[in-house]
Amino acid sequence: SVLGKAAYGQGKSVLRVIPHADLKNLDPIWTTAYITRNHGYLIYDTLFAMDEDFKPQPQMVDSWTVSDDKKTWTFTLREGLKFHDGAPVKAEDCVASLKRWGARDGMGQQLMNVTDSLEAVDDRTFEMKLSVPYGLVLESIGKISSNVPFMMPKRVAETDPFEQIKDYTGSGPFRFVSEEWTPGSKVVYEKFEDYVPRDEPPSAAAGGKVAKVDRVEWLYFPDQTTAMNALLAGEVDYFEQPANDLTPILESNPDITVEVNDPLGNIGFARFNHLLPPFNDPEVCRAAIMAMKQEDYMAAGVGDQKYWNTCFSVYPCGTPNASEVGSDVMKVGDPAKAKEALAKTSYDGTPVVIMQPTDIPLLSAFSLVTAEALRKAGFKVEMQAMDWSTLTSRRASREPVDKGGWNMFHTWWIGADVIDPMSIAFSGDPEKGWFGWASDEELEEARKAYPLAKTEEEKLAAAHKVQERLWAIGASGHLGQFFVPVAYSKKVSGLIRSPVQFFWNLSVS
Amino acid sequence: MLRYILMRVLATVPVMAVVALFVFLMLRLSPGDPASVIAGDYATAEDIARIREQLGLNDPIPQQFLTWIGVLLQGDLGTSIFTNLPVTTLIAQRIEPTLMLSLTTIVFSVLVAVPLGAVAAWKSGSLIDRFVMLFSVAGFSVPVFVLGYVLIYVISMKLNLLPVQGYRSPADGLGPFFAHIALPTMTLSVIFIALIARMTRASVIEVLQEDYVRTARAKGQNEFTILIRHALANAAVPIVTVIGIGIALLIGGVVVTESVYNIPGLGRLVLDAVLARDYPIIQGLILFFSFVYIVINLLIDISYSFFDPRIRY
Amino acid sequence: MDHLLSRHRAGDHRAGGQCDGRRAARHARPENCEEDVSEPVLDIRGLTVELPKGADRRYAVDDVRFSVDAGELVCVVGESGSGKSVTAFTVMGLNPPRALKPVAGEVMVQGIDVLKQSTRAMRRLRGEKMAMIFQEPMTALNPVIKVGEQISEMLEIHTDLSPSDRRKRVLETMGDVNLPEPEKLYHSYPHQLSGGQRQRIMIAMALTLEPALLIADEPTTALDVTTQAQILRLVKDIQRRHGMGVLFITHDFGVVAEIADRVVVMRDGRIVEQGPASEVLNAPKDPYTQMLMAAVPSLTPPERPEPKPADPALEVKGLNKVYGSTGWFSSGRLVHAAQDVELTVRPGETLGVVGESGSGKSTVARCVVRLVDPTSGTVLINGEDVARLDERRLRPHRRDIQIVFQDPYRSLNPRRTVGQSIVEGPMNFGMSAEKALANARELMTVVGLSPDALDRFPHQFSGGQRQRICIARALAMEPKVLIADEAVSALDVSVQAQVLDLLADIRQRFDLAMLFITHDLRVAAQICDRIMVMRHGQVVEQGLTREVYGHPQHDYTRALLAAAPGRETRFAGTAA
Amino acid sequence: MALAKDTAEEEGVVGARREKSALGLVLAHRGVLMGGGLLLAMVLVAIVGPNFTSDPMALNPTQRLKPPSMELWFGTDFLGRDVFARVVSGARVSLVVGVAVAAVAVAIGLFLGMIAGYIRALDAPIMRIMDGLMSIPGILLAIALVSLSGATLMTVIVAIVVPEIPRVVRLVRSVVLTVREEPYVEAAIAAGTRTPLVMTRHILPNTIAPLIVQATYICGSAMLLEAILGFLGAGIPPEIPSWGNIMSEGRTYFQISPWIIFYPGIALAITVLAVNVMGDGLRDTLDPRIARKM
Ligand SMILES: Nc1ncnc2c1ncn2[C@@H]1O[C@H](COP(=O)(O)OP(=O)(O)OP(=O)(O)O)[C@@H](O)[C@H]1O
Ligand SMILES: Nc1ncnc2c1ncn2[C@@H]1O[C@H](COP(=O)(O)OP(=O)(O)OP(=O)(O)O)[C@@H](O)[C@H]1O
Ligand SMILES: [Mg+2]
Ligand SMILES: [Mg+2]
Repeated sequence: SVLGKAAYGQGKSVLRVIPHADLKNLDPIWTTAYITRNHGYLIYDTLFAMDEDFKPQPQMVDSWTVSDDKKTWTFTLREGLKFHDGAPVKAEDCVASLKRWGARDGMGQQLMNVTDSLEAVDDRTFEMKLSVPYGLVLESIGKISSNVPFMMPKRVAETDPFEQIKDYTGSGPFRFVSEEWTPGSKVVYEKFEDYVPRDEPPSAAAGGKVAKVDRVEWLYFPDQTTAMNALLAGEVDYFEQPANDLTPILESNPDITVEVNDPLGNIGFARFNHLLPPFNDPEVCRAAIMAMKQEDYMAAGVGDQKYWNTCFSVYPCGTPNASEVGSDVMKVGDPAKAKEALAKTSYDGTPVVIMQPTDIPLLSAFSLVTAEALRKAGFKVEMQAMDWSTLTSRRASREPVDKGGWNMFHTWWIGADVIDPMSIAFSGDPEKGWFGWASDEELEEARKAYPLAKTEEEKLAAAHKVQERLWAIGASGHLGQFFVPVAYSKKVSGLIRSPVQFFWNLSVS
Repeated sequence: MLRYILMRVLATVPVMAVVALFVFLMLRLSPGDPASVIAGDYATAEDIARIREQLGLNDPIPQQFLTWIGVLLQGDLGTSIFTNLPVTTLIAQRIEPTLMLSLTTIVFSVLVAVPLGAVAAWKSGSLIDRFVMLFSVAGFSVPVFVLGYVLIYVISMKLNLLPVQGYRSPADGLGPFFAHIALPTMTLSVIFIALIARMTRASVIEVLQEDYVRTARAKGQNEFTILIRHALANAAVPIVTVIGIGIALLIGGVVVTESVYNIPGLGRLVLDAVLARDYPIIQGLILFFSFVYIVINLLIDISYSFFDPRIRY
Repeated sequence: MDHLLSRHRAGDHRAGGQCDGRRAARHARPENCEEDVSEPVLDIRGLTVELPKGADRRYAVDDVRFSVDAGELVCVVGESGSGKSVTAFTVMGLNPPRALKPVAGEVMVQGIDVLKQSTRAMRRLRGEKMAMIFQEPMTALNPVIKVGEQISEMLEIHTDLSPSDRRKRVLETMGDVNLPEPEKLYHSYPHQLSGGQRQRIMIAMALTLEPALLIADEPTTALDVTTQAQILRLVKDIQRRHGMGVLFITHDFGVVAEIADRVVVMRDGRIVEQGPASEVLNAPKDPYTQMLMAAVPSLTPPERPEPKPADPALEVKGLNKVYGSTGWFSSGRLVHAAQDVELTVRPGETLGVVGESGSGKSTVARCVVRLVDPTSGTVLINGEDVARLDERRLRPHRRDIQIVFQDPYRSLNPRRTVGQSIVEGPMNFGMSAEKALANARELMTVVGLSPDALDRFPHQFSGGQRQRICIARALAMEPKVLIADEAVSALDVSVQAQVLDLLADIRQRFDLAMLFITHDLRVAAQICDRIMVMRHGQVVEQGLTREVYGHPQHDYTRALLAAAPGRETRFAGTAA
Repeated sequence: MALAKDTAEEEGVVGARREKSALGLVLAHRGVLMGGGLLLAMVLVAIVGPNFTSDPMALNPTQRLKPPSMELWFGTDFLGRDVFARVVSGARVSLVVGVAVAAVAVAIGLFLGMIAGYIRALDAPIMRIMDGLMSIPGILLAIALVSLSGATLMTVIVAIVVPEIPRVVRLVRSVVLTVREEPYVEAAIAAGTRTPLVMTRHILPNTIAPLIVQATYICGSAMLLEAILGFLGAGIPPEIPSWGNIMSEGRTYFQISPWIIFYPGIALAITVLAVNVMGDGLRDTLDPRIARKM
């Protein structure tokens, strides 16, 4: 590492970034962690990528054809693509990478369910044969958020999908410098000189990925205040997710730009456990939702009005699927009304156990607001504090409360993850669904219909049906849409608007 | 002497074994489950079960312990669940900042505290003594992080004197190194200074009542020489001892200080690992710190004979 | 007026004893004698030192006046707390400045009033004009500095000698005090030397600058008799050779008899009597001095009746005790503290155990009482072996054998009334509280204390009284064997005499078998029927007291007896 | 008291005064007086204070991060809660943690220390375990224990107690080892007193003074440790307003709303200071032998 340090410095441009989290895993297929996804975007390229309008655009793929029965898809790679070890990117690499992704990712699994074969035809061409016409092929392959089908060399992609990869040879515009990786503190990327960007201007994940700095350093700061001070003192250039409350200080500094980069924002979720009383009764869930007032959550958790808005759609407001169909229950926001509704239900005073992740201030605040609201609505509430990692292990438990189970927890999804009904967050399958295990066959049918829809109208109808069912069974409380700004030094330019943080096109003067 | 050292080293074996067993049980009997953490947000129950199986978490506890100890004895502290890196590598990466911070803290504390304590003892009851005592009580009373924040606010933010955060290796130049390490050192030193000053004062006061100090006075020796040559030399053993005991305090303080000043050291590693339930790191680090503590105290015990010729092994 | 008178008297004494008592000194340095006649090296005139408020008396030292001439050795005697040390420290200017303030008088050292000197000037005087040696040679030397350097420090402070010259001087002085191989000892640390050698180092240190006045505060109390004898000889010898004035503090009249030219007797901070040694020791004028002299036990054992033949109450056979565990992680150092000890004590008989420090006397006692477990051997009490019994089976035997310890201040639980302490034992064996208390009241009378005192706490009694209470506590168990481990060593002579009488009385009254452990040959001579001499854990000689004292068989016993200070002197009022 | 003194003097008992005034001596000590007074005030605040403040848990998102004012003395936090009310009720937690930890650590430490000091065979095993525990840095141990076993008041207390125990055990053991050599203990043994009685009657009382002193220090450091754990996010459930939690939550807002950290920080420092000052005073008066050592 001494050599590494000596090597840079003179005349090389460095972008020093405070990432939103510590990079712990380097396998973006194995984990869904956003930080690993961002890492993936730095070092891997994708076949397709989503543009600003949430449309998939070719990225590594040069051209593709679809058979008339919409069942056979043929893709041809661009020329000159190289892995970081110098080997050319071949179709077989992409096939292996897609297969590995398909074994882990929710959307990928759905795609693989309808895929009969996926094979390389020659070095630059591969073919995908489906059993049914499927409407989300490109949307899946061009998925913008976790898990993103990143293209790895075949030897790497053949790693068991449930084991982490150990070889970090990538295909993207930056190269991972493993010698300088200090987990918990520092990750270093260097420009990959042989990367061939597309000619189009960048548009979200799509377009030309031009590395404009020689080196990107992620310097993880566990402490927000220290992180902010470091940016103010000019010790770093880019602060990915400053706490909303810190933005006034950052904004007051003329050398620093604060702006919202993610048009979709994040959606706050209050999740019920539908297996256990009292939330095994949808009416009780709906009563609880009525007690939730989005303004309270947003004010408590986010603060400054310019970073949040209420949003009564289950899809992020501002995206094609967003609507308020069936959302009345969410709009109530009044414990008194909730109390009336609760009185009509079977609720017998069973205490509601809320898991409060104390190491995440936003979710901690959400939990407190919920607790207060539910108490006012006549629920008996028991808060159980824990850290997020305990919560993630406990929320997997389907046991009754006294055996380590739970009734509620809070989280948020980034907008891009809940943009359509395919998100696991909307599952109605009590077996394979998301924690909380909402169960509704109608809901599942509507979700299945979505990718099979022939027209945009049908698609939209399916999406709205999903939303209606979600509200009908009181699957989750939606707590509002909020935006986390980025803050960076005026020396930095070339930021790409996108729900995901990218580091190409950024330059430091 | 050699025999003594050998015996002492052997005597640390049961202690280390106690630590190992304790650490192992503590982690295994706790409710957190690393498998579900690893599996991530979207994982299903089967995913988690599979990961548990891979990690060997389904084996009987005694078997897990034996497996672990077996590997441990080969100098392998295990592999971090999340980063997939050997714990020894992680420790190696992180040890320099922690080591440097500890060293600067010890050196700075000793340089400040010993003269302070000695003078306080000499002028026992005087204003300066009162001040030292007050400082040492206060040093035990102010939480490290509050102090850290105040220092950052005043010295870095308002006066713009020193960098806010981070660590620079002395290999990259001593200037930046000292600039970065100054505030953390001051923060961490306060409690250490309090501890050492207090102990120095107490033992020097005690030594000053010894007969041989009276002898020195009877020779007509002046008070200052008595303080340095007779009192401090004899107070060295308890002072060194308290430094050894203080190592535990130091390690604790390092955890907080490193997180306040964003120093990529072992303290932060352990905190992150605990929050992430990275068992191998937690186990490895607690063992490592205990080992360091035991070794330092062993060295200190052995060093007694250097300070006090009566102690011969 | 009073002061003036006493001042005259003091002067008279001095005039009377002039040069007479110091013939030897004159011999050594005849040219100095005449000068010194006019001016004593130390002249204390009406010194009064105030005690802090709340002390049991107002003055630590009250109107003390005496002088020390060159070549003269003056002993200050008196019981504990009489102000001997305070006087000495005042001369050296080493008293704690706030606690002890000289409020009146003058202390002239070679014509300079030390009470009026600045701290700086005092520092110069110390070492150059006067030097001091202390009681505990171990603690008085700095443990982390080589002894040679500690002596050298004296020269470093007061002279400009070069290091090599200093070294030469130090080696000379070390030779002067008969230290063997000065070159080697120079580089030793105090703990590597024996007690006697350490005290020699102290003396060497005091002598380096050849001060006019040497003050010695009980310099031999911590030493064995044999070593004590050597040191006393050395001090006397040096005093003669250098013509120094020596102020020698002690409470041992044997020592006084051995070395003193003149004696000053103090009590409660006042001088009750002073004069030439022979006068004070043989014909004391003051009643207090007379009482003190009478209390000094004689070295000649009195005639004792033959003990009645009876079955032994205590019989010890082949007793061994090895200290130091042989465990895994022990240092491996073993101390053979008792080796093949054999002894028997019959009812009504006192067996004395004498020997110098560390010879294993206490070890034997502790094994017999089973406070420690003997390594091997048998301890028969009433014919039953208790050496190997476990605590439960041992308990019934415990009441038969009781022990009284040396330190009266630590032998009673400070948190319990003496009554509680006394009844504890009997109640352990099932006696009712009322009965035990009634017995205790009776015993208090036996040991000469008021029964009402049972409700008090130990700190409300003097040392002698406490020792009586300890004896009462032991007697409450109605033991067959009583062990007294240095039971009178910590007491002043006068008190010591009373407690010894008590013990003798009790032994007779209860027909006790007594094991009397002491290092004081005088005491042993007076109270023991038979004597056992120990050395290095072994019994070297055993026999009737008269025979052992009169015709010691073993060399060691002979050396021990020869070393007893003042063995030639007969104190006024001593029985024999 | 006056009566006792009179009768004592009537009997002409020497030194009775000294014994009787031990308590007086302690109370007359300036440190004890000042520290104790301050602490008493804190206890009062903790007990009755919450009745007079607003609800420390009441959220008021519209009143977020308001600086101190006439109505809100210590301002509000990021959820609009009244920091003053929270600091006042935080006193309860700190004091409960401090006292509970001191009591439990002393109780367990006393028990183990007596056994280790008196029963030869158990000495080595107990002390090796204590050495092991001692070698694990306390904060690490506590963080690990709390975050691994779930944050509740109970686990926090346990986590802070565990690393304190070895120190108490060592202290008690050393007292036992010295006292058991005292002639009066040996005399009691020689008088056939049973071991449990020897321990409770003759040895135990000697441990009380040093233990009281030690307990105050443990109390102080427990309060600090609780706050540090809270600060590191491994403390008492944040729903309970403890000083550590308040500061931990205020950490992000340190530069825009320093009052969230400032007031609980001051409260904590003052309380711990009071405890420590009192501890020093107690040590000086109760246990002059240790006083000189420390
Ligand atoms: N530093 C001091 N502070 C207060 N009182 C003291 C101090 N030193 C001595 N005293 C008191 O002064 C008196 C005389 O004490 P001193 O030490 O001179 O007795 P001593 O004759 O040397 O007795 P011993 O034979 O026990 O050494 C005693 O009552 C003692 O309690
Ligand atoms: N508990 C112990 N552990 C190890 N060695 C001991 C112990 N007690 C005594 N010794 C050693 O045993 C030897 C005999 O000691 P003991 O106390 O019996 O001597 P003593 O004749 O009573 O001496 P004194 O006259 O000083 O009381 C000494 O060398 C001593 O150091
Ligand atoms: Mg004295
Ligand atoms: Mg003895």
